Amino acid sequence: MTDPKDTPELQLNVIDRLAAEAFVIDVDGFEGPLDILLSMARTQKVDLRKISILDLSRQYLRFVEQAKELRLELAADYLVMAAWLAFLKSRLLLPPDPTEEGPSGEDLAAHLAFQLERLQAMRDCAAKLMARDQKGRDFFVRGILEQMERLRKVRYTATLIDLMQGYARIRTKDEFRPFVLDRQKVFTMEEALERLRGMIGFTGQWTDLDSYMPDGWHDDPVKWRSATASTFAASLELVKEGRAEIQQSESFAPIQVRRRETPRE
Amino acid sequence: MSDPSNEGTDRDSLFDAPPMAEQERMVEAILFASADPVSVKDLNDRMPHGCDAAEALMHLRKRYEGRGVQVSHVGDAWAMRTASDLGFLMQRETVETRKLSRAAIETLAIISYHQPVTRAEIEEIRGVGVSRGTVDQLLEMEWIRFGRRRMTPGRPVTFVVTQEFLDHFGLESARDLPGLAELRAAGLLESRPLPSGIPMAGEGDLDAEEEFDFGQSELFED
Amino acid sequence: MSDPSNEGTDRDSLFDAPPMAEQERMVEAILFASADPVSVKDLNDRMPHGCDAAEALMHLRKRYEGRGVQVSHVGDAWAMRTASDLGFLMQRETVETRKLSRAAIETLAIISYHQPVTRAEIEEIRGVGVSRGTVDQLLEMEWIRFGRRRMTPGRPVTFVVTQEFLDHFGLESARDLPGLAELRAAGLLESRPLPSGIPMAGEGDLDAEEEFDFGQSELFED
Repeated sequence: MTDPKDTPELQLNVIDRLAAEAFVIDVDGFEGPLDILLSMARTQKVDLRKISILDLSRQYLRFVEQAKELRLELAADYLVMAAWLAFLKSRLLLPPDPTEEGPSGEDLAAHLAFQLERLQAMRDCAAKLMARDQKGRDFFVRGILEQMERLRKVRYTATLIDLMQGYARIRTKDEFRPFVLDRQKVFTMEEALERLRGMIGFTGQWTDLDSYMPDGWHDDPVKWRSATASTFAASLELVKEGRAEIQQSESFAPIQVRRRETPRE
Repeated sequence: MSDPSNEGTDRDSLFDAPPMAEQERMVEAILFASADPVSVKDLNDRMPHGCDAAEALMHLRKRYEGRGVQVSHVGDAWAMRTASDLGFLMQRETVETRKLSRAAIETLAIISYHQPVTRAEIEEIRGVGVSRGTVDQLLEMEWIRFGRRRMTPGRPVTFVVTQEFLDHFGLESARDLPGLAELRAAGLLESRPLPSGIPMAGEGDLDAEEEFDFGQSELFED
Repeated sequence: MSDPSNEGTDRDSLFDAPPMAEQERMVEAILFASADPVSVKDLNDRMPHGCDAAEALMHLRKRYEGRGVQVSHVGDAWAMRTASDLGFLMQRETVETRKLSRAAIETLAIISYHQPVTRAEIEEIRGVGVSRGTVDQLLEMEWIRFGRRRMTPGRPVTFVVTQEFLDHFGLESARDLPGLAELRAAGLLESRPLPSGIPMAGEGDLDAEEEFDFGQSELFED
């Protein structure tokens, strides 16, 4: 509705616009260019080819002017028709030029008459259609529907491969070791954190992280990996808490930690 | 099994089809139980092998002549519907249908009488643009559907009416639309192109309109 | 208006009730279109003044005797229903092929490799319980049947595979099933060494799934 293409004079408020449109619709009953022509042609009660196209155009253009004040989109639609009429008028008024190609004014008027007649016929048909007996209004469908019962029969199937794979699965089950975390070789993050928290308070100097590792966890590579990982993670946690600082001089160099002098709150 | 090529085959002779009276009962039961029209093919599929639903239907239709319930032909299917002269008894069953706009009614009439018809053709006949909303509403009501694309430049889609449309308006087929023959005889269903050399309502402006805001013009229609 | 006190009043004489044949049509249409059974009182309320729905109903009922549709008494109301002997027309059978569950395949595999085998033995080999449903399903499919009872305490029944099973899997006899060595050679039996002790993604998942799907019942049922 508030299309930016609207010209300023059309920036009426909504209520005004609705009222204006209501006026167009209710009072005039016009809905489109053919409609206007149709009603005008009907009121003149003459063959379109014989009516004064000049008069018709004048009336029509007056309506367009009126419509324009209310709504540009409507008028724009009608301008096509206006151009059409102006063209038609010129063809009818000027003596036919034998050298000029294209349809004569007579042809155009005849076509216009055809269009109008066809539209009127369709409107009559629409009315006849809607006047027919309608389902749900004049005749009715069965009220109690018996649902088509769907008997879903499931047929199970299996292939020889399924069978053999199934058997193989059972027979090889014993070879699988159930997954149990070997806690013995795991130094948990909680343990590392606890250990580090207790020890960091004493270290104001940069100290290799490695030295915080628990005793006896250096020899077994599995235990060493686990302890290294958890101690490193614990050190990061302390940094996050603002209780420690961490540094590494270069890639793969030893990681060093120290107590933070003034813990951040 | 109205297809004669199917008759007398070994397969048919293996099973005796039920007597026609029984087949009629079956068709009666199936049509009775369904709110939607059922095609002859569906009937035959559901009935025992060797049945001739088409023939049973003819018997059934005759039996229900003048009754409170009618066997009606809808497109290529059949349905049972109450006789329309008894509609006054059914206030309780009356379905409130959405009121169609004048634009929608006219568009529907044009599609039913001119089908298959493209949107541009509908606009040419009506002289104004056809809003997407109007077409959508008719599609949603399942009164129209997309037909084949027209084999012209741009391959535009066409619209045709549906079985639901026929069912709703109690039509056996689109050929039974009121006044169709007269309209055809009067040449009013022909697509008569505008003599060349002049702007056409349906062509220039309306397409542009569709581009930016479809159907503004229709806001005026009702 | 079967109530005699209503008859002969001034009001009745003002309007002639429709002929009985017409009343019958009305009852027919109402019963057809109604979503629920309709009582005689409701019928009378809906039909024009002076109608006798009860009588019309009796005529209608007689008319539909032996037809594919019946006028039947439902509680204290009336409805039309398809004849019960035609119920088969209201069913559509669809056959769906589904893969046998893992529990069923494993049970079947054990039976085929170890037949005759008792349920306890199957459970021992599988390491989990075998639900009654699984065994019933295989019995119903006629892929297994009961064999001889084992001459052990409790005389448990054994299971063996059927000819139907052999036909389905294209086997001459159960002895033709490939042995473990052949399965291994065919790559069907990987002895998966798992150095890290971590379960394979697929294996673990499937077990969990089975637990959920079938295992539940299997754990509780037996």
